[in-house]
Amino acid sequence: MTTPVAQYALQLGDDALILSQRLSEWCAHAPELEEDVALANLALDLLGQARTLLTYAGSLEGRGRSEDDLAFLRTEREFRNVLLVEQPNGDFAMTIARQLYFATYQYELYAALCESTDAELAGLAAKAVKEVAYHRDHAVQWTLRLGDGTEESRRRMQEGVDQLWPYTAELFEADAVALELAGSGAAVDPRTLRPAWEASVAEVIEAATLTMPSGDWQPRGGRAGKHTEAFGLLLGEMQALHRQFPGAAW
Amino acid sequence: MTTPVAQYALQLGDDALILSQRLSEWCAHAPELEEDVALANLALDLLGQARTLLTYAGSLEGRGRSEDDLAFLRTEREFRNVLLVEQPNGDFAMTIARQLYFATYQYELYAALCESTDAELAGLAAKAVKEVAYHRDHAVQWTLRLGDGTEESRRRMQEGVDQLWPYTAELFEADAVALELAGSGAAVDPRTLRPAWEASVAEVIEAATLTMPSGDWQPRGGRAGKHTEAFGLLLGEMQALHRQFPGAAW
Amino acid sequence: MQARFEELIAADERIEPRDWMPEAYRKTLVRQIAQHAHSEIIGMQPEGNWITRAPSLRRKAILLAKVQDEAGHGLYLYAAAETLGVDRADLLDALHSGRQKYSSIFNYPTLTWADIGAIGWLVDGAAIINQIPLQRCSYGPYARAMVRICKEESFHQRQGFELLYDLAHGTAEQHAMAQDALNRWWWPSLMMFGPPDAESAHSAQSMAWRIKRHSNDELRQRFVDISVPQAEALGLTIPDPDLRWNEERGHHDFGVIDWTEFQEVLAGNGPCNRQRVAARVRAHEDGEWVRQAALAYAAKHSADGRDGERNVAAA
Amino acid sequence: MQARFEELIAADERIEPRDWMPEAYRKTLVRQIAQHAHSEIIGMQPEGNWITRAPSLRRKAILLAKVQDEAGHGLYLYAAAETLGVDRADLLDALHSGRQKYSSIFNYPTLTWADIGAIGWLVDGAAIINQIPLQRCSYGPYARAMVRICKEESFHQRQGFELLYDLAHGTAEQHAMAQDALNRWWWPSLMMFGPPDAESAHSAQSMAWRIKRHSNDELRQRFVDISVPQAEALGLTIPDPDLRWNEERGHHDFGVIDWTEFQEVLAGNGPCNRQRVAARVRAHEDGEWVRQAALAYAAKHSADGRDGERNVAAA
Repeated sequence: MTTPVAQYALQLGDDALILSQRLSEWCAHAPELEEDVALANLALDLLGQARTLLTYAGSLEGRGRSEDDLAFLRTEREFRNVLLVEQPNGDFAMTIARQLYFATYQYELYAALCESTDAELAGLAAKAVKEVAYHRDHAVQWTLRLGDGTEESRRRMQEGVDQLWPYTAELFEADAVALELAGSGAAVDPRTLRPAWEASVAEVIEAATLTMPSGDWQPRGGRAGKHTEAFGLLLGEMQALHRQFPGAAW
Repeated sequence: MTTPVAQYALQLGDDALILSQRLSEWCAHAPELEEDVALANLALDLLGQARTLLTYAGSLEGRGRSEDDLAFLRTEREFRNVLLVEQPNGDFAMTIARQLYFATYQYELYAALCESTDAELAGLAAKAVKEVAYHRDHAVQWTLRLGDGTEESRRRMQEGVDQLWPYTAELFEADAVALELAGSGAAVDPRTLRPAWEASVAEVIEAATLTMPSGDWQPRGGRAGKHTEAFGLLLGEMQALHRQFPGAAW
Repeated sequence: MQARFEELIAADERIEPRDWMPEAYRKTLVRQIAQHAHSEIIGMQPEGNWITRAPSLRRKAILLAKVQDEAGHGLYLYAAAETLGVDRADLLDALHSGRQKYSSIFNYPTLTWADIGAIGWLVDGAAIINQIPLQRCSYGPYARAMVRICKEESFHQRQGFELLYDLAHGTAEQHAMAQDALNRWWWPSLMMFGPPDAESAHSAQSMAWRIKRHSNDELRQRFVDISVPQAEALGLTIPDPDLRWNEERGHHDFGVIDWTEFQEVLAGNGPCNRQRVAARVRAHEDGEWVRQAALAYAAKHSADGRDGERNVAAA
Repeated sequence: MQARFEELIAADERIEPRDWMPEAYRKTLVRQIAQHAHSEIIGMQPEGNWITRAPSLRRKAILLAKVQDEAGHGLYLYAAAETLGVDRADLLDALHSGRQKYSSIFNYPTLTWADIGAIGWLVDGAAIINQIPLQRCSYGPYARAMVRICKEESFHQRQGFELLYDLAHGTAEQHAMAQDALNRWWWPSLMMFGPPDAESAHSAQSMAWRIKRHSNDELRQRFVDISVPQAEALGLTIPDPDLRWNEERGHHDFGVIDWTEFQEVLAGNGPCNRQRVAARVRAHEDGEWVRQAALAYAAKHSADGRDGERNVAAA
């Protein structure tokens, strides 16, 4: 059986992998060339984190699964990412809203995880927290520009933060795996990240002259492999070629 | 090795299969409920034709491949459909333009193929020509309504017939397979279908108060398995689930 | 008039559009038929999600035909509602703005191919049990629409069962997929019969008017009793540890339903409520120019009358 | 001024933005640098087509990084063009309206994963051969941009070769996929060096100005000579029956190029010309509101000056 750390690494790895996949869909379609560079850069950082985490998860579970086995040969129901990262790109404002929520969360998470008693996780976090600090900054700057830009951009940015807001609750849910590991100091109890996250997001939304979203709909299920319908299509595309040639090396 | 009739059946079968796939993407998104019914109906007819043709091709080639093996386990480069049928749906006018061109062609083709010396092909054609007569009529009526409807619908319908026009040349290209079989009376020489097709399409376009498209760009390659980039994504989605469970029966 | 209406009801005869009827009766029917019609068209979405990925051409054809039937059912039902003096455009508007509901079951996502089987077997199965008595509903046009719909739904239900049967008897992975679908769809299917009788708001009056003929709990019990042997035949386990045959009652006892979840989904907080309505509204808005064009064309060609044939086509 | 310019050219020194230059020299450079920049950004499309489907995470990372580099090259090159007094927005407009070209090679589709390897090996390979001499181009900013670009392109070229090598030495299906890619990309790659010297419109003047240093046919020959042993190492066959070593010339002879195809693609009739430009225009139009927002934000926050930091961020 798989260990709690393997499961935890899989959760974080899937978050990074799926968000990277979504961001890479922007390739050659960004609003300006600088953003083609920036979005690819975010996708690359996340992909790097995903590779480290999936490789680590595979080594711990002891079934000989590589990062590619985990990425390309699991089914929809076996992925453990939160629903937020699989949400479709929408327009640029929607993508930025997703980045603002997720990068702020990931920054708090990795900052705390630097102190993990698990040396691998601590090492990954120490490296990734620097990358994610940039991701957060990128999202913050664009949230400000779009929120406090034109009438149209404000409307779109408000729509983005509103529509994705419900999916943020899941980021801070403590499942059995996280709780067990938090007890031993290997993982972070996600609930402890919420105050700093919320303060940080609220500050940006206010500075962007936007209204803080609310509402009590809190969809969840990603950590248990219950995803949204859009996820199956994303996965089908991601895995299509790999599955077309079973057993081939690339 | 595969026989010319098997190759010919594969060409026609792939045309029907891929157009059916495109039409089924409209499901639950049509402009009105009647069109949800109508487009599903077109997709179903084409799927039925595809199944007959692929099954026949599989039986002739003698490698034991079923309709599903042919549909789900070939790669992009092995599909023989014309480029027209794989073109993305676009808006409703684009879909109607594709239908107008293709159903008019398929009607002429099947009408002629009723006389095929190959009993299977003749039998299929006799059944399918009635279905396709309805497809053509459906496309004609909508071309008239959109062309001679509002200013916006006229603009979109003109754009539809213009954009897809180049892809019609390939419908009437005689490849080695068709030529060989036309000689023996088993198939139809595609070139002979063009005059009736063009007269019919021109009449509809004129009645719809639209301008007949022109231009000398004539992309081709579908019959040789050189498709457009959109095709690989279509195929990836169509085959995703089947390939996810190698060897399973459904 | 009132007397005549009550006479017809008492004699178990049909009320027809030309007959006088109490305003409350008319409103109840409009609400119920519209909700039923909306359910058919929203129901196309979770199943439509898998048409492009169906794993065999035979299954693709079956699913496509099924979804087409649902669009057809939507058409009959809107037509039945229109005999009560409302029109489809207004009903759609009520759906889009959230003033009218559709069956909550369609707010759950189809996560795997097995869900297509589970919807056919359980959701259509529950729908049939709800709908069979409606074939004898006091309002004629609705009763007649239900005859045709029930026939097609039975067909869909058998196809769903057969799909699941093949999965449950396929590879270990396919079996697990089938069981997982049953796990996710079982409880929501039980909720399809509505709140417990004690809390059902509209039931008593609907029973008196012969719109409804059995209570929610009665129908739910029938569904459980029918489904238990079917699950056995499939080789799947119903996810309810309290499920057991009660010799005394001659029925299966079953566990307590989580009505909080039901209320949440009903209140708009199910996994897909927002996506379903948004997709519907988008389709409607994207189609606006097409509908306008058809109207403009029809108007032109009936006004000058010079082209009778085209006229007919555009009608 | 003219004399000073010619002196610098003759001494093989660099012309810098502050230096006087003949108008025709400036125009030639703008045209060439812009075309080069456009090629980088249009070139992102055929490769971008496979990022979401890359068959391993390592290959996905490599491809993503490569496409990112191309966007970066586009940025340097537009910046180099801007030193000649034009601006990026106008150049993009010329691309979108078809007044300026990009390399015709990107009008071919990427049909399989092997095409990603073939583009790296052959297309980047040909580009490098074209570009190495440009590192010594007489115009300073362009020459310096080329130094960095060539370095990265060499890296991409090796990665493409390695990708194809693994395919060619993989399963039979993978090998066939690699061979098929070579079959489709070989001739279009040879056409990347432009028309034969006898018909090359701009070459003579560009050589005199030291913008260009070798003729099209010279560079094409160099490419063939380099590629032949590489194809052998891959275990793939170049699709040219006339290809053979000519001892006397010390070069490979090769078959006749189908210039009709080249002219067709150049005239806009390649397989993907319409799609490439349409996708580019769509991205630009869809991004309009974003660019407007950034401008509006920057204007607000530089006008009132109360928030220097945000200002910087929005620059």
